[in-house]
Amino acid sequence: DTLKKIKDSGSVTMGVRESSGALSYTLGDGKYTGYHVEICDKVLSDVRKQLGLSSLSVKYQPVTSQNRIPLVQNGTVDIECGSTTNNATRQKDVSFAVTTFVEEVRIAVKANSGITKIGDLNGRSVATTTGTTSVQTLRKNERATGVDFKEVFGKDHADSFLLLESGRADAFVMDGSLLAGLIAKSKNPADYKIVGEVLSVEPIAIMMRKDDPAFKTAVDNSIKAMIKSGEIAKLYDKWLMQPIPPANAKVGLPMSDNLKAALANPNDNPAEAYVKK
Amino acid sequence: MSNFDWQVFCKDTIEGEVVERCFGSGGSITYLDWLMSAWGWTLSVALLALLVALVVGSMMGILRTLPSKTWVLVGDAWTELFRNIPLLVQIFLWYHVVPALIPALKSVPSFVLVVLGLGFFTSARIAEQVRAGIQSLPKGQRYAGLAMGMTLAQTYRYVILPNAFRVVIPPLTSESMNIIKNSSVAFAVSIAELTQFAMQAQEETSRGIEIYLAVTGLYFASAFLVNRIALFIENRVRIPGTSGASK
Amino acid sequence: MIDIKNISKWYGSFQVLTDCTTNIQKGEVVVVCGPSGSGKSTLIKTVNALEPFQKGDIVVDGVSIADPKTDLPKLRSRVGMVFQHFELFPHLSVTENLTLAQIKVLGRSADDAKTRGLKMLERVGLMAHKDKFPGQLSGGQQQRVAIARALSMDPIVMLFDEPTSALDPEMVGEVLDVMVQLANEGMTMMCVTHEMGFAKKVSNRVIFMDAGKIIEDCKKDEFFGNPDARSPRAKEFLSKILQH
Amino acid sequence: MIDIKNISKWYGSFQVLTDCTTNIQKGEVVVVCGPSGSGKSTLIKTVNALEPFQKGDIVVDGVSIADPKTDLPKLRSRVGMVFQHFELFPHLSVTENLTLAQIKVLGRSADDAKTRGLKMLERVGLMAHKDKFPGQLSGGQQQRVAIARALSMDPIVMLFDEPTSALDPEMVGEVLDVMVQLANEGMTMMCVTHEMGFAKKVSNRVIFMDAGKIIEDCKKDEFFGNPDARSPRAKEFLSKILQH
Amino acid sequence: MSFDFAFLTWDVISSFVLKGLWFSIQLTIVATLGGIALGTVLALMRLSGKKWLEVPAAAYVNTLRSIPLVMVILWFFLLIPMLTGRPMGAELSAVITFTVFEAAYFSEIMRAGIQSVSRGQVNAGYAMGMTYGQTMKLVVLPQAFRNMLPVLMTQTIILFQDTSLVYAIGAYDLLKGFEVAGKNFNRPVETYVVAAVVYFVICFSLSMLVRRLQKKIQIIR
Ligand SMILES: Nc1ncnc2c1ncn2[C@@H]1O[C@H](COP(=O)(O)OP(=O)(O)OP(=O)(O)O)[C@@H](O)[C@H]1O
Ligand SMILES: Nc1ncnc2c1ncn2[C@@H]1O[C@H](COP(=O)(O)OP(=O)(O)OP(=O)(O)O)[C@@H](O)[C@H]1O
Ligand SMILES: [Mg+2]
Ligand SMILES: [Mg+2]
Repeated sequence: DTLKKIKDSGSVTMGVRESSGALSYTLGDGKYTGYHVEICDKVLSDVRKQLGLSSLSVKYQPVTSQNRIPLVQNGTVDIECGSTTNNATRQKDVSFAVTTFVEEVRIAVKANSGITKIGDLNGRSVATTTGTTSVQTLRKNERATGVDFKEVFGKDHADSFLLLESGRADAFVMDGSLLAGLIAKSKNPADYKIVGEVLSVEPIAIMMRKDDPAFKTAVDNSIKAMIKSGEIAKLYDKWLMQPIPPANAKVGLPMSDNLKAALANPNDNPAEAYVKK
Repeated sequence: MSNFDWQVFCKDTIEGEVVERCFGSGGSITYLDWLMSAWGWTLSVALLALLVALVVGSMMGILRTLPSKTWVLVGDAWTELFRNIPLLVQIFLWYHVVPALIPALKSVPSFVLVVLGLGFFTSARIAEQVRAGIQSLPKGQRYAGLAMGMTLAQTYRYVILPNAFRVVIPPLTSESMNIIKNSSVAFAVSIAELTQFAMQAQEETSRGIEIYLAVTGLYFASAFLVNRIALFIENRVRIPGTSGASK
Repeated sequence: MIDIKNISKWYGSFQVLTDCTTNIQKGEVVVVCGPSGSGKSTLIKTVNALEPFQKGDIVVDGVSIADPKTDLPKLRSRVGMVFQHFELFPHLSVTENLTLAQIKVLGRSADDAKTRGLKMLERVGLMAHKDKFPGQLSGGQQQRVAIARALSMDPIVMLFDEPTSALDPEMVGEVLDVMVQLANEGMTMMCVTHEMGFAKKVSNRVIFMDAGKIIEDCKKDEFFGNPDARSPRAKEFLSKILQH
Repeated sequence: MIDIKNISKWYGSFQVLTDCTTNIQKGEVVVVCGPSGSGKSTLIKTVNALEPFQKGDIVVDGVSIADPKTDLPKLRSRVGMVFQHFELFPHLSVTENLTLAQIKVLGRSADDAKTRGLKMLERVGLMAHKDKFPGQLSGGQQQRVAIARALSMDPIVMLFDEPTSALDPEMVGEVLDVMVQLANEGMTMMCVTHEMGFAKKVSNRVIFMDAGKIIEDCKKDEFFGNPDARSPRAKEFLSKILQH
Repeated sequence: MSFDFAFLTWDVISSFVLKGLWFSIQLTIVATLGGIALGTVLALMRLSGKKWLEVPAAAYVNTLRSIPLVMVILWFFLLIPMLTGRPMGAELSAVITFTVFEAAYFSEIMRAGIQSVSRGQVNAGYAMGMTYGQTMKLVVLPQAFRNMLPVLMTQTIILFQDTSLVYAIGAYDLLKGFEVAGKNFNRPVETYVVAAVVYFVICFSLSMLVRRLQKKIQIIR
């Protein structure tokens, strides 16, 4: 199991993302940082104390949305600190720590486009990113509301945003934090705004191997302690409200009610549990 | 973990429920439907791009063998430009940068752009093969054509090209197989082809292994198909009395 | 018929031909010989403008080659040429090889071209092979087809560039036979060849080249009959090639 | 020295050699001739086991080639061979060409090999070119280096496969001169060649092949001096190749 | 749309791009050398005339040449650890995959190279008493290698461009360096333009080098 592996080897591999908004990203030169990365750093130092190790070397393994689950499964990555949605399908393969972030899928549009809700998208083109759950969300919404729009897929978020920026798409549907981050870093943040209803709500959590209750407990306990001490709230403010490197732009996304609820009552419920609310 | 779940292809793409007979009906589609349509996109992109590549590549390759320095330069420049930048970057430039400079291109569908982008990229390689093929012919053949009073154009048309064409079939076969594989970059510009399917479907279903197996299998089958067709053509045009290239 | 006037040619800074002058009358058979690299092939190719030259002029049947207004393809269509490596078109059958240029260049009908081509094929004794492809023929047979192909264009002069040097020794004879016959019928011919037997038998004149220059240009009898009057280079060459 | 006993060889169903038998004594010079494709090259290559055969046996200096226990590389190292296209190693200098096999096969020291190699190079008159690469030499020079290379292995017999047929006519002489000298010094030689002058001058015996069979195998004087006693096929061949 | 290259300071380039460039170069060199070595073995197997060597080598080459490199990369990355039970880093995995994959292409080139050496050269080696191994090592392969050097180099340029496909497993190459910089500053267009220029300069210089080589080789021959 993971705790034993960490103890024996004195090292642990953290899965990180090159570019997942403020949650997990690289500063170049092999340095990774972000809201979830910092939470994980703290969690791992708690784990180190628990195991009685004097030092613990943390290896960063960049992962992509395609390979993160297999990598956790096959043991390459011990703890994934990116921006992975906790859902029921995935829970069959991996397990998640208590929810540390709640993502609300929203719509970003050009400020002068006049679009304010999903209904306005009828006959327009909507961008989203290949390999994300937003594609499914969009598809479900299209079916449910009868709104007919054209989907264009970017190969990554920057690409999708570029579709919006260059006018190839009229809207960009994606996780709110990512949208806020992209807008903040864009050449003219005032040109864009996030509008409309929340299309879906997804708990984002730190991911670990399945069937390793000892490790999960250690991680969960560490996070719960941080929630209690208010440290999580501080980190949230640091990463999502204040200017962050490298561009020193503010994401500026206040904590949502959903996240507040999740922190008030720490749990690892999958996304399906949020739909019903 | 190695127990496969092939049922995944029979699932509806919205509800995630297994559908009877695996093909969706009444507007709903299954992953199998989607996979097939993705294959169709892959083949369409690849084949159209191949057409562009063959036409442009042959032209550029021929230019590079002409006696005129100017034409050689044009051919050389084209080849160097398009083969020294990674395909993915070229596609990106076609989609995002070129339209920014030439606004008229903004309304061109991404399918057309990717066909052109992939086609031009491959044309550089084909130009290289065609040039090598023409230059591999004995110089005497060109002299023989001219000595009979044919113009340079006639000599190319009736003597050099028919021979060079046969010489370059094997390398062109590999390029054709490459173009199928390279068509995977089309996902970068929102074409719902196999790679995009693989990335999206494995995200939605978490059955990466099955999805990748199926997609790899289809790529393999497509490349194999192209290979067979090329072999068939090669045998059809084989000249009696020559041993042919496949020795 | 062919008037070569002070031709000089350079490849970059390397001079291949230096001030070559000679003249071939209608009905004459002229043999060109000389060591390898002496410029024989280059000289004969300038005659139908396959190789451009920088200085001098060549007038073929009254048409100047150096004149930029000259229609070179048309001029070439009237000059037959046979190459060392035959250069039949490998993707065309023998008959197609014979008719292609007649149709495309002379504008003859397919039927006329075929009649004419097969007549020439008959003449070189290869009627039986008319539907084969070049790759299916022996070297000697290919070279005879190549001669027939050139003849079917009704040339006013025939150029040969070492027509037998790529052949097996036993096939040399069959090609030389055809050439001897042509010469005897009065065809004007310019032949680069080392077959001194052929030169002795049918040529009127022998030109000897070395290092891009025409060193000897004299009547056959003079060339072979009076070796002592020859330049040292020519004498040495002749001794080498006639020795064994 | 070389005893060829009832050799037959097939390529698939096509029989290249049919029941060939002959015998070469020490010091003998044997010329093999015949039309193209008659199996001359194949026959000579069977002698140093470059071409396997299906029936019969060849005994070279007491060693049977057909015997599976024979160390073929060792046998080949004692038989010198010269090819139509020289086959010098283009990536090695002349000296390296001469020493490579001496060092790697015979295990000689680099110094010994060089001494021996250069001695042979001297003999073919090319000492001045020892540091050049094959591509920088003329065909005749390359072939002479190839002969020196074979000689530097101290062969007990030399095989030649059309050594002059890829050469410009004026270079044929220099190679034949070396071969004549070798023959006069008593080297055992088997030569495929169409140079009838050479055959007349130095050979002891002439073998004539056609369609994979040895048709004539007789003393030189008998072969050239008594054409009427020859088979029709040999007569025809001789007439073709001596005609011009 | 306006371009804004201001964010691309030397600091950004050195921290985002150089690491990727270094990895791409390393990967290219290792995979080229390894691929040529393995490819040569495969080529010799295919030309051995022995069915039990020919068939597996041909199957290997044809299979790998029919599958997109991205898929091969993914398969190796995901499957090898499952088979060996030991995880493997993205970089190591990329090196192994590229070597194994490029070997298929290099083997085709080496096969053509070996066939470009005339049968007569092989016979000459044998006739001097060399064994098969000596003939290959001393006569055929040096020439095959020389004849094919330009083609090998061209394939290496392609390989250098293809290193960008390691994005699929999260390894960090030159293009990835540009992309990440572009994303974290949200300036994808500008970074792609710069990437195109950088790739062009590197690959074009290499292909000029190939031409020089080609001319040199032609003179030696
Ligand atoms: N394209 C070229 N570029 C540079 N030099 C050339 C070119 N073609 C021929 N030469 C050189 O010009 C000289 C004359 O060549 P040419 O082919 O006319 O000789 P040749 O007398 O026909 O010789 P051979 O008997 O070998 O056919 C040679 O030294 C040759 O190397
Ligand atoms: N590898 C092969 N496979 C099949 N047939 C072959 C092969 N090599 C040679 N042959 C055939 O064997 C016959 C004899 O060939 P060989 O090379 O011994 O003839 P040769 O007398 O040396 O002719 P040449 O004078 O042209 O060199 C020819 O008909 C040839 O086509
Ligand atoms: Mg010549
Ligand atoms: Mg032979």
